[in-house]
Amino acid sequence: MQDIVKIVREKINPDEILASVADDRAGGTAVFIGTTRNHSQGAPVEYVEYEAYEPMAIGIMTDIARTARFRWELFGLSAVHRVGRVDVGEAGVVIAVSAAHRAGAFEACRYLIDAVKKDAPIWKKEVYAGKQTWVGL
Amino acid sequence: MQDIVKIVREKINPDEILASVADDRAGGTAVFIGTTRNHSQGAPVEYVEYEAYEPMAIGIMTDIARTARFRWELFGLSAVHRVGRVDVGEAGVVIAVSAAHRAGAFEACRYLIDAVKKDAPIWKKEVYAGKQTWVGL
Amino acid sequence: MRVLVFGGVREIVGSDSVEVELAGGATSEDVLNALAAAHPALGRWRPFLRVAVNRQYAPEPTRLSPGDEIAVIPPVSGG
Amino acid sequence: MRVLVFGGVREIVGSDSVEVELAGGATSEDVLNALAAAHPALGRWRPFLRVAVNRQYAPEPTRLSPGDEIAVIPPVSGG
Repeated sequence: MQDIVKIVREKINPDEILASVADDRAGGTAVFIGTTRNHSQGAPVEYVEYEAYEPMAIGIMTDIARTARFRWELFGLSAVHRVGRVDVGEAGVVIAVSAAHRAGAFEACRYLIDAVKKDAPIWKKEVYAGKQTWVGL
Repeated sequence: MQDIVKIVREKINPDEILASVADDRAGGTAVFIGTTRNHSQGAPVEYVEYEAYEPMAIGIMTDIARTARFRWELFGLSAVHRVGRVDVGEAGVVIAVSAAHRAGAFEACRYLIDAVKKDAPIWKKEVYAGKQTWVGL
Repeated sequence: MRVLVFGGVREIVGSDSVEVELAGGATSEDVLNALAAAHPALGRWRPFLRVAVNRQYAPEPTRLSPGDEIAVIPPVSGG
Repeated sequence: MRVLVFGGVREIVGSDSVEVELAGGATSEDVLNALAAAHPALGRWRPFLRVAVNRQYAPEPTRLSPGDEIAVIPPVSGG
């Protein structure tokens, strides 16, 4: 099964992502969904806006995915990041992996989201009432 | 938000479970789905059959859920185990939690599935071509 | 006393509950011993069986009271 | 040389790419220095900026070649 790595503008459908990692050999599937919180730094957030350097983000995420698949012998792997406006409660990122057992699935899923957050050239701007902040810069 | 702890006979719908833990305060949602593998101990599995001591299983899972919610300050928590026949690729158990950040979500989800597997009075029989084995006994 | 049984134990016993004769003051351990005596096929599983009293794992031995809900819990394998 | 910029840097610069004058043999570090010189508001971010060359993080300093795709990468915050 191929790794699925995508940057999308539209809402992410977790059901589709789950279906994309289904595999009859798998005993465990772990999923992480990162959603826009209704507050940050003590202030109410209206929405966030993600921006990506898309071709590089896809390249970095593809490398990360390859590493995880090899290290945890994954069956299915899907990593999808959304860009543009993401409202409170909506998913900005969904990562799903299927593996023989739960330990590998959990570890791989955690590794993937940590590595994507650390290295993928994607930026989040939090929009508050009348104020905007790029997280990190 | 109340913990959701259930034992069901019908197919588990992961979308419903995800919706049940959605919370505008949450930044991270972690989900684990345990599925029937097409082989075990080197032999092809046809399906598995789960049996539960239901009132006790609900009691134990409720205690585990309460512990996790308190320890990781969870917003949403859903733990659903299926009983009866579960075919290859279908989910026998789904655990989902939402938390402020990803670390808590991952740790709580892992704790929950580990504790359910260790303590909930639920039994799995693997059915192979012409052979059946209760896992553990 | 009526004892609930599950999984592999249920299949060996051939029913989802069994009547076990116990003297007054019997404990959870007596339940397992009586069951193993009545069903020799359970012998090798005896060390792995636990007893739940009123839907809670009972430290062994636990003194039983009339009206208690007693269950024999083979090694669990959910999840 | 044309340099792609993103996020907070893009907003400070006011465009998603900028033309940066570089001498022959320039490096990724020269890109950051030239950009910071042209946009003083970037000064305090300078230590946190990285350069990507051809869509890969470039160890600093990396010698640039004509035709390279150069991008300035502010601290990332995806996920």
